[in-house]
Amino acid sequence: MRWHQGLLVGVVALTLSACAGGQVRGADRSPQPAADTTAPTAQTTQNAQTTPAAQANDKTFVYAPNLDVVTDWDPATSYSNEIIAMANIYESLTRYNAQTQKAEPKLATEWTASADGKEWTFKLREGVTFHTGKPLTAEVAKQAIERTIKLNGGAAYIWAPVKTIAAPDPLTLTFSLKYAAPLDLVASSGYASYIYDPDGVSPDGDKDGGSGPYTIDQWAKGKETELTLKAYDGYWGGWKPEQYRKVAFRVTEQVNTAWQLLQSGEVSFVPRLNPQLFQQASGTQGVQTASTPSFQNLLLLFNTEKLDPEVRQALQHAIDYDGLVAALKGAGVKASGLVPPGLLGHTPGKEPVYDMDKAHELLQKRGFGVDGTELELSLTYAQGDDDQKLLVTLLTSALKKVNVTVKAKPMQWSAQWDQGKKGGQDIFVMYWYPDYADAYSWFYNMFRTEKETSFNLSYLKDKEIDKLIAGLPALTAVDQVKAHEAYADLQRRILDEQAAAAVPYVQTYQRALGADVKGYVDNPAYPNVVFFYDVTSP
Amino acid sequence: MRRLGAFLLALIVLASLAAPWLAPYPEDAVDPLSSLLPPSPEHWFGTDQAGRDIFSRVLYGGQTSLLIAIAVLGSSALVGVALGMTAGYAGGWLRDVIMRVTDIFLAFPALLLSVALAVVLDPTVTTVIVAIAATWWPWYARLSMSVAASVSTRPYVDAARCLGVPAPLIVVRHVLPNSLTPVLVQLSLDAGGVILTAAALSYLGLGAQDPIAEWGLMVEQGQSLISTNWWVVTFPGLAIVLTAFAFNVLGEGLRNALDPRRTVIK
Amino acid sequence: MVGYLIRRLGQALLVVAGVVTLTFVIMRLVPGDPAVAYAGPKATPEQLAAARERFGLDDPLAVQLVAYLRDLLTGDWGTSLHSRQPVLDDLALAFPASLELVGTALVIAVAVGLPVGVLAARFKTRFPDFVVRVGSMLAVSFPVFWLALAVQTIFATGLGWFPVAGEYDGDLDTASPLTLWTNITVVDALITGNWPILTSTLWHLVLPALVVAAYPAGVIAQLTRAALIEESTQDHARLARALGFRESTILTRFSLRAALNPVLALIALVFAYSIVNGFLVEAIFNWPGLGRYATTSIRSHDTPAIAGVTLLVAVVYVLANLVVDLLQGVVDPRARAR
Amino acid sequence: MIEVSDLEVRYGTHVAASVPALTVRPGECVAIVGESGSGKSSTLMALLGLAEASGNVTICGVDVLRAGPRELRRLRGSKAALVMQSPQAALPPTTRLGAFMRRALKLHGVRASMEEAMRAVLLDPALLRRYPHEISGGQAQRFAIALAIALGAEVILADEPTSALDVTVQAEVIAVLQRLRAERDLAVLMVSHDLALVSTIADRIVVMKDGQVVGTLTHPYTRQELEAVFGAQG
Repeated sequence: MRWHQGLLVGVVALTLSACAGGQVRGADRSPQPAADTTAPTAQTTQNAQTTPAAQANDKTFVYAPNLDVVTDWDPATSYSNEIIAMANIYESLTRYNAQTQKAEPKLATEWTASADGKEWTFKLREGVTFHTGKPLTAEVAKQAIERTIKLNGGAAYIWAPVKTIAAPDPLTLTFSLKYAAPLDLVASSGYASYIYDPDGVSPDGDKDGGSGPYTIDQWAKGKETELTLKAYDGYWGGWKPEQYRKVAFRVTEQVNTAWQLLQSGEVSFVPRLNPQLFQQASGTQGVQTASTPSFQNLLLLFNTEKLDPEVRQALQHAIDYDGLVAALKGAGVKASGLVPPGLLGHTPGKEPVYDMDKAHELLQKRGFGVDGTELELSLTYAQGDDDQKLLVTLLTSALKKVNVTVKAKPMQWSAQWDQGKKGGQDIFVMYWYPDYADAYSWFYNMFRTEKETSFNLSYLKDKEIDKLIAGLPALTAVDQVKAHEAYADLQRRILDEQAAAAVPYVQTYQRALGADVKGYVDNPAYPNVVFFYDVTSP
Repeated sequence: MRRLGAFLLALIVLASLAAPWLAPYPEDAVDPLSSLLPPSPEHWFGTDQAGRDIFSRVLYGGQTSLLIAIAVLGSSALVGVALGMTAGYAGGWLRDVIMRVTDIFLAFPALLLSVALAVVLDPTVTTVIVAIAATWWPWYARLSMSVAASVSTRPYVDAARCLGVPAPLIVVRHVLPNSLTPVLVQLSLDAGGVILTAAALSYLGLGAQDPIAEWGLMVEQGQSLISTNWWVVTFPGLAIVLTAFAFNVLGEGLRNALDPRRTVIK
Repeated sequence: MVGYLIRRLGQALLVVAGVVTLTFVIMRLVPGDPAVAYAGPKATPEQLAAARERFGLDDPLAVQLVAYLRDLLTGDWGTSLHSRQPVLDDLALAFPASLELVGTALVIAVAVGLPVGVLAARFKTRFPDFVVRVGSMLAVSFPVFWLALAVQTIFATGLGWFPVAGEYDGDLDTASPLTLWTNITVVDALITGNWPILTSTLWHLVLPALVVAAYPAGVIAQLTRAALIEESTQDHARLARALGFRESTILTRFSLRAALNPVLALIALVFAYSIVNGFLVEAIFNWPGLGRYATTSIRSHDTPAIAGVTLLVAVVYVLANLVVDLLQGVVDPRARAR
Repeated sequence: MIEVSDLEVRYGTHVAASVPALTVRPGECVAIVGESGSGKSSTLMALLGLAEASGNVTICGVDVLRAGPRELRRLRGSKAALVMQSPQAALPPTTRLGAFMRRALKLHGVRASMEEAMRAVLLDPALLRRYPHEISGGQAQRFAIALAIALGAEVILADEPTSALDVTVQAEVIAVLQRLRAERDLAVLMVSHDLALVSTIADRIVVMKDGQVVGTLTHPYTRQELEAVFGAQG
């Protein structure tokens, strides 16, 4: 009996000592003065005016993402969900404005491009310092972009047109390009366009090399409150009392749980609710909603090698566009062409039509249809995505009426993409969103001939279309009117003539916020990002 | 107790088998305009997001669940008893090998192995059956092995051996009949567990896929609507509880009737 | 006894090795390129090739398996493709919270299941027995994910008696920071006397732990009842009766300890089962355990991570069995003679 | 002192045994003999009120079949003691022998020296620290007897006490039983199927077949009497 107890006690002691030592989770780690964390409670804010040194507003903005936030802390290679934090820690030369469809000044105050769109000069903002204390100079900016290009991770390809970068004086940055490209748009990208102090970059998130309004306070991977940010006092934009000085990311997988937390005021922002909850939210006291069209649309790519043109056109007419958008209850808006609204190249008036008779007529031309031979189509879509499941359900039951059976297979992205690269399906259902606010991304990635298939999953091989796509960057940089005509022409060829794809809807973001959040503007160029610096709370 | 279980189960089996006639709407009648209607005389259990009648789908879902339960229990009992018999009767190194393999599968958390398998084979009802059977047969192997081992030491089995009766014949004629009772009891007890695991798999999106009516899947689809349209998630969930409960009650009753003395750990 | 223990450890290692190989092979048969989980959904062909090269994904299966097993022994459980951290670090971060949830659930399950089982055995075939049998059968019939949803909607959102989600109130991280020793919040809070976090965590723990405890409580009650009834028909119970002992004394003093044997074995089994059950509950209650990590790994079919999670649960199952073996020796002298 | 008259032991509707009359006076040893299933064990259990029965049974002045549960509990153990067939199985496996005896003594409020009781049955008191599975069958049976004596039982009901033991150990147990019966004037009622053993120690033998008493032999038995009763069945 004795040695049993000995063994048990030994085991317990072992596990205790083996685990993490006395590392304090809640306390601050960066050299902030202690006073900062023990912020005074709400009632003292009234007399904040009398004691300017006291904390203006210690309310925390709580963002409830449904996925883990941070996968990669390096601003050069970061390419996933952490954009919702990075966009507030780091800044780029420019920021895209969806209303004006133009890139606007941020770290660069102004910029000029040569006539041929190959020489660009940016004037940098004065008085900007990184969180590491180092001031912003053209030399540091040059180093940052060159490091991003060298690492070639994430969306580094956006700098492909750049030949050389120069820093003639501390506040001037010049680029010379291999071919004309809209560098102001490229510089506004959500990924790989940050200007940072390379010395501040650290993979485990204890410090950052950003110049943005917030800096990292606490990162506890895998915990419910995974990440907290705090205001950077030295920010060039300065601080006003009603702005949020602290931000917390509280990961909530279940949309229903997020909705409860929002109602109880424990959370200030939920990026996506399902349509039913969104409807209820608009009528709930203490909650406000914001619905904005995004730059993400749903695409059905038809296998141009296996399916006859008439069949592809029939499929375009067999989608119940209005029924789908109705069932989505606001989560999507009918698309017109390949390019979502808010981007140069969006052509209104190309809304597709649901017409089963025409579809049947087209099918009969190829010997299919009710009295023809039965047509079987294989379709792959994203597993676990309710909206895509809804589309597939509607399409399957519609095509059943015209003797076309759809074998739909939900798959995880890596498996679906792998099968797609080998031409394994007739219809490939997926979302697409650009890395920076430029319609070029759809055409370059999905409809340009590729030797080794990557995203051209309709396997389109059309010389004319390739030539038009190649000309787009130059036109966008130099002559936007001509660029618009080129986009319209391309969409006519791809959608009408080749019928290589169908675009059922553009996803609309359905955000829900606490009633006390003021001034929130949803910028579709930066998916799911809230610019905490631009919102206020009374 | 047993009568309650038998009655409940008969009710569920009948309702599911008669689904095509009983159900007011076809299984996958999609009607986007009447999506998410509350329970009403036309739709006793209301409709789901795609406008399908939940009452009909719960009935059809019964068919899926029973199919899965029977297929899983049948196949795993078959494999398990066969392996268990050979191990129990043969003994020696063969027994050890089989037992070690059984231990490995037993150590494997049932749901995780099912999930791993379901990820490999694309998600359909057959995947669910294969995935769960792969984690369920070890129970029957271990059970029938212990029974077979004890039965094969009985004198009349030795006598048959002395007469030169070939081993397989002995196993089939003597060892098997005596081992069936505990296995049968265990089968009825496990049915509830299989239905829960199948529902969990579909809930994770790795089991049956739309438009097949499967209770676990329906709960998953209705889950995010719980505060706006409560009925979408409630009725399939209740169906699972009721069926699992019926199986458990029947199993308990069977165990007491057939095998009062043996307490079998599942 | 020591010889017996070494043999058991040998068997356990064999089982764990078998589980690892099985998982790894199954995962590698999965269609689709695991490199995508690392390089990102929109990675360029070169980035994918680089990722495949880095993780040796192009080598033949056998080579990868051998490499994986060799690394395993040196404590390198591979790098998770989707979190880009060593798998062991991810597990060390996330597992304690799952342990906390399942551990509490089991404590509740035993605290409820055992006495209820004894009660049912004591009043065999009378009303309390009937109530316990129906109740325990109901408890094992609930799909845990559905029960979690129902309990959350009724008691947290509806009545507001308990918090909706999370491990403890968010603002406590700054108000009263927690020093980490074992990464298990309740234990750390207890050790460092951090009462605000302790009470808040316990308060958040109630609903999820009760949901996870339903199945084990049911089976423990059923088995305790059956084992006790069987014990009470043994000769020694008859002798005790003949010696004038009262029925309840016989049950609690003599039969219970003997009946604990099968119950202990069941607890080890149900422990591993409940961890996986816990995964489903964690998602609904926002519990920062292994569930989120497991489901994300499965969705992005991140082989090393899934193999790591499975291995961890298998090791826990084997360890639980070993601990139970030791406990059985303590509880029942007959077991010690084995 | 045991007095039984027109006893009928029933399991539900089936009558397991019926005994018209049986008395065992202090110091006397009576044996009930018959094949298994002849109802002898049920009879023994009925005497302690542990089986459904009608008729009347008085042990040490207590009318067993009509006594209340508390009175019965006081009778069992302190007045009438049971010795069972399989010694190890008859003792709670997870309790040490000494602890079990101490609890039994406390239950009946008897202050007796456990060591003395052990020595009376020729057992080393150190065995009290052992668990039931750590002693032999013979020792366990003698411990049961020691338990009875320690509690001051006047009547001992033994249900096939030696059939599970091998011959040499049987002799020891019987010798102890005989000695204590003489010293303490105990009334012993023994159930067995071993005629040879029984005929050496029993004053009277009651023979039962299919639940009925078919004959009673008193010591010394002649061969004829034995054959007359058993020979007849062939």
